Amino acid sequence: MSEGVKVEERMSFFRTYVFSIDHKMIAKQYLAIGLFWAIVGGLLAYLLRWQLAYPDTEAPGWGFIGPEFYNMLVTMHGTIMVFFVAMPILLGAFGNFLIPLMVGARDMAFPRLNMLSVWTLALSSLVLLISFFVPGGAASAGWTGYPPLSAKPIYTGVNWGLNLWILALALEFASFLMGGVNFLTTPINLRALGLSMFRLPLLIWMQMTAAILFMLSVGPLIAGAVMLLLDRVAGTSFYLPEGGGDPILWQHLFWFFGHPEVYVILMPGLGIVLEIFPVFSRKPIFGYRPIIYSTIAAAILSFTVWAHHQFISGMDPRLAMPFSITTIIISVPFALMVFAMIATLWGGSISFPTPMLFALGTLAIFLIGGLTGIFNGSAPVDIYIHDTYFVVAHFHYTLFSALFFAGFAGLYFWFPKMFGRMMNEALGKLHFWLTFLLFNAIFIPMFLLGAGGMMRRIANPMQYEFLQPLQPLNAFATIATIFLLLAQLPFVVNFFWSLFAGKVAERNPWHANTLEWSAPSPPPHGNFDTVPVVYRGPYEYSHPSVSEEWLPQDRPTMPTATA
Amino acid sequence: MARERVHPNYVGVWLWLVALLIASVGVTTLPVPTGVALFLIFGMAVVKAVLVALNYMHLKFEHLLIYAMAIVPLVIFFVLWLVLYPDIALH
Amino acid sequence: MAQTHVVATGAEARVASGIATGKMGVWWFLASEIVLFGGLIGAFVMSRLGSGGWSEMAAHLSVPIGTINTFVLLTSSLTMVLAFAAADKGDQRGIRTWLLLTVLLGLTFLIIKGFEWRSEIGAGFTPMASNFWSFYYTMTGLHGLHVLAGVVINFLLFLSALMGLLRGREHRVELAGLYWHFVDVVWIFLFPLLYLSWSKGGH
Amino acid sequence: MFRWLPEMVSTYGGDIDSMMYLIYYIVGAWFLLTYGATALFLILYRRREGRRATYIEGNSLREAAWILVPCLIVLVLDLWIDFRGGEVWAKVKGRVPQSDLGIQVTAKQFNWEMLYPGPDGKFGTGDDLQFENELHVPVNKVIRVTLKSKDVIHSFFLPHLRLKQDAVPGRAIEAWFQATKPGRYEIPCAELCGFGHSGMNGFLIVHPADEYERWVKEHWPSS
Repeated sequence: MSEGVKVEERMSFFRTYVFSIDHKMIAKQYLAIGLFWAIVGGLLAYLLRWQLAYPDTEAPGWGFIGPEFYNMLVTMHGTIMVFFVAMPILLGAFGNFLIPLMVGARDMAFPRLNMLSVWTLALSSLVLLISFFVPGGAASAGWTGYPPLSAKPIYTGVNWGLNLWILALALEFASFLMGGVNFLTTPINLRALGLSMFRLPLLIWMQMTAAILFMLSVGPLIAGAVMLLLDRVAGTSFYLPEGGGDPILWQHLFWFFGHPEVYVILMPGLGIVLEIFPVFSRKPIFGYRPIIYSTIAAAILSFTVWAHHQFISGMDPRLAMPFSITTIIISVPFALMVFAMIATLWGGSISFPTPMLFALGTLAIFLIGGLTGIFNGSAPVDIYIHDTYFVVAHFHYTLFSALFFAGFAGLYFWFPKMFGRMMNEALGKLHFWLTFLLFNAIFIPMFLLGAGGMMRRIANPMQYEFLQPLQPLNAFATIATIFLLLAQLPFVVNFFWSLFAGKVAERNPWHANTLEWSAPSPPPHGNFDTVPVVYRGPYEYSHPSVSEEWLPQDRPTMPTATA
Repeated sequence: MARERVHPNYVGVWLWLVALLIASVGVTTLPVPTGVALFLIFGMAVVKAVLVALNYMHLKFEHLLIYAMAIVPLVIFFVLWLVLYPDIALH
Repeated sequence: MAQTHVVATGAEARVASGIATGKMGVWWFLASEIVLFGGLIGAFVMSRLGSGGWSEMAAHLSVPIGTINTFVLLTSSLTMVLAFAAADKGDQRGIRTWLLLTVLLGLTFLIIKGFEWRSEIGAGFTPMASNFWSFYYTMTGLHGLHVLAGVVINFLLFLSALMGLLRGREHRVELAGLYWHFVDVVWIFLFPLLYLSWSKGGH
Repeated sequence: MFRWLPEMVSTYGGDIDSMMYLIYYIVGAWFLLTYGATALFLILYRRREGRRATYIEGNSLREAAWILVPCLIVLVLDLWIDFRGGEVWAKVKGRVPQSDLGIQVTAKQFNWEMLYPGPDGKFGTGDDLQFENELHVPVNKVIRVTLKSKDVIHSFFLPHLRLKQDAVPGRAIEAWFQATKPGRYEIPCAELCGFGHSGMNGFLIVHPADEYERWVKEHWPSS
């Protein structure tokens, strides 16, 4: 086993911070891109909520919104949150930072490819940013970009904005394809000695599953996006019926990717929770192997559920029930993960620092998201609630939990490892409780609005008699949105204050077992003093044979190592 | 890296590929029903692809994981075909 | 502002699965490419089954030119794999010769394809002429871009072999080869799909 | 939650609503169980001095049964929902029953065009009559709607009748309903269709039998 020659080398500013090939710096670059877009996405959410609560009035700090601009707001809010916040933060930042550290590697398998992938995302972000400022404004055909609406400029009045939207997405896909190659090859090949696949932390399993799902589902959409772009700029008719095309084709290509994409975001989020629960329960995760098997089962099933987005799209109605069955059955593997999380708490010794609160918040929110998914998955119920706020509330409960609750949990948890300092607990707890309560204050009303029949993507609910009595719910959700955005201020303050003035972190401040905690905080380029050797699984907490409550994977003390 | 590697007869494989190419073009001139012709043409395409994959991409000598990486994607896009068929081809 | 780093040169030292790291990376990439072309071909096949008149349009494609081009690409796969065999033996001269031949054959394919496109567009069969032609240009175009990328990669490898930079890194020829053969396999299916399945009527 | 549903006025709406309630009670029970267990464990097993967590891995079948058995129950309930759902789906979206009146609804940016075949019951004849955004139907009759679109995808939504169906350009999609109560109900578009999507709204006017006769007489005096 070659450990590699360590060379002390002075790196220029550019090689250190800009064109770095160090996976940790690349992770921070992803984090920066993701947080930047999170702010933009949040501001868009504020504007679109304002329009819904107080239609056609001046939004404070902005001005008049109106239906055309509103369509752009919802389109870009969705695009940004899914592709430019969730993926960069959950995969780009956490995946990049943690995969090499958790598998005991000095870097990713292909560091230069890794650098190329983050810079491709930066280019993609630039293209998306430019699309806001071209004549006609940014894309406004929904984040799903259904043709014919998206296929001809005259239907939306948006010309270059939508072309650039397609280009930005294509670059984003290219970026994460490159990332995916690293995410898969690194854990498979660069694992430390003794770290078998069934000793890998669950987060690594989740990141690998996410990468596989992404890489094996995005291809048809890339081809489909090329066809959409040709329809727009070259005058072809892939999706235009007047030229012999079929709009439904796009929906299949989109959702064939789009649904696995949901799990691409969800899996790393759940993985973070599965890492944090054992640490603060001081107990092994309950059912390590069953969780892995159900992750694999969910991944396989996720390729067979996509048409549940199309129950009423004019798709052959005989396809509905098979997809309804697979969709509802995919609840079983996720139910297992949730039960395993709850069972981990049983008999534990649970403490509640900020990361654990956010992890518990993820569980609580995701549970509601999962349970309400059963309504959407049932084809007859979907007839009524499809394209209503019920769906909006449902997917915010799943994706917001994975992205923000799990994302914050991960950030508070690994901040000491990333930046070498602890975050402030009081501000963190304030941040959690405000976020948790306000999130529910926004989205519980949306379930009710959805039950009341309020359609998605309408700019003015007051135009409909049957929705007018529901308007107070819209106003309530909007006010809660404003407060939720303000509730992120404690986090921003905490983040920057801790970055420079937080308590200096030791190597293993949470007394956790996985390999990243045996590296210095923050780890230097090359990560470990010596490449670790692994003796056991990742969750050996409160093991009866040792007096401490934790037992790191790389500590050789125990005479009989448990597998 | 293992130096001892088996190299199949690459030129022989190429001869097979060219022969199959000529044969598949030849099928179009045969007086057989469309279904049979299509079956033969695409059957020969599959054989050609398998020959290239097994010999030139030396899948023959690869780890099981590499096989999986080649075959699982085929299964996945086939699922897509299966659903596109009633919805796009038959609508 | 500069920082001191501990630089790891042994990052690729461990190969836990027994599969060379570079090869595994290329295969993961190819796995995603398989789904890409599989999806595109699926869209084409299903659209073709769902609409009429495509056979008459496909009949305008030149089977002899298509056959020659297929032959060129199959042969380039042979030269590529011979470059790999040379690389395996550390035969630098062999690597250079076979890589150059592969590059030239790849270019030949692209040039023939270019002339084919030009004559088709000249005859009024533009990408907008009908959905068959839209698919035809998209599929051959996307494949052509892959060929172009392969030609560039192989040419860069050839240059580095010429400068003696490939010594000790011969496995890169194998990696480029995997990609090149994959592009060949895609064409093996595109050729009958576009050129051959019209002649017997069909749809 | 479902007391927020709009008033239900169709024959199959009750089936859809009862599916919602079935799922509501099932997931409601799971919600209480999981939240209850989590809250209980958080209180019972909070960190206290001198107490150490129990070392349980949950990998053996005996231990894992604590999560596997609930999963089995989830599966059984899932299949129950699926089979009940299959029947309701077939009723609403399966074969259209023998209809009393066929109407062609063509969506365009941003209106619904309702085309009546007239007394001869055939489209494309001289007595066809088109109404903008107004769909007049008799109560308690099976109405067959053929959905088309002139430009982009729209979605024909009858919230009070629990019907939704996309109108896709290039396709003619069949849908049906049978209203059970006279009245005036809205027909919003439920699929983003451009800047006028919000406010694209039509009306379904369900007439009692005699009133519908009068409406027909008024528009087709010759019949």
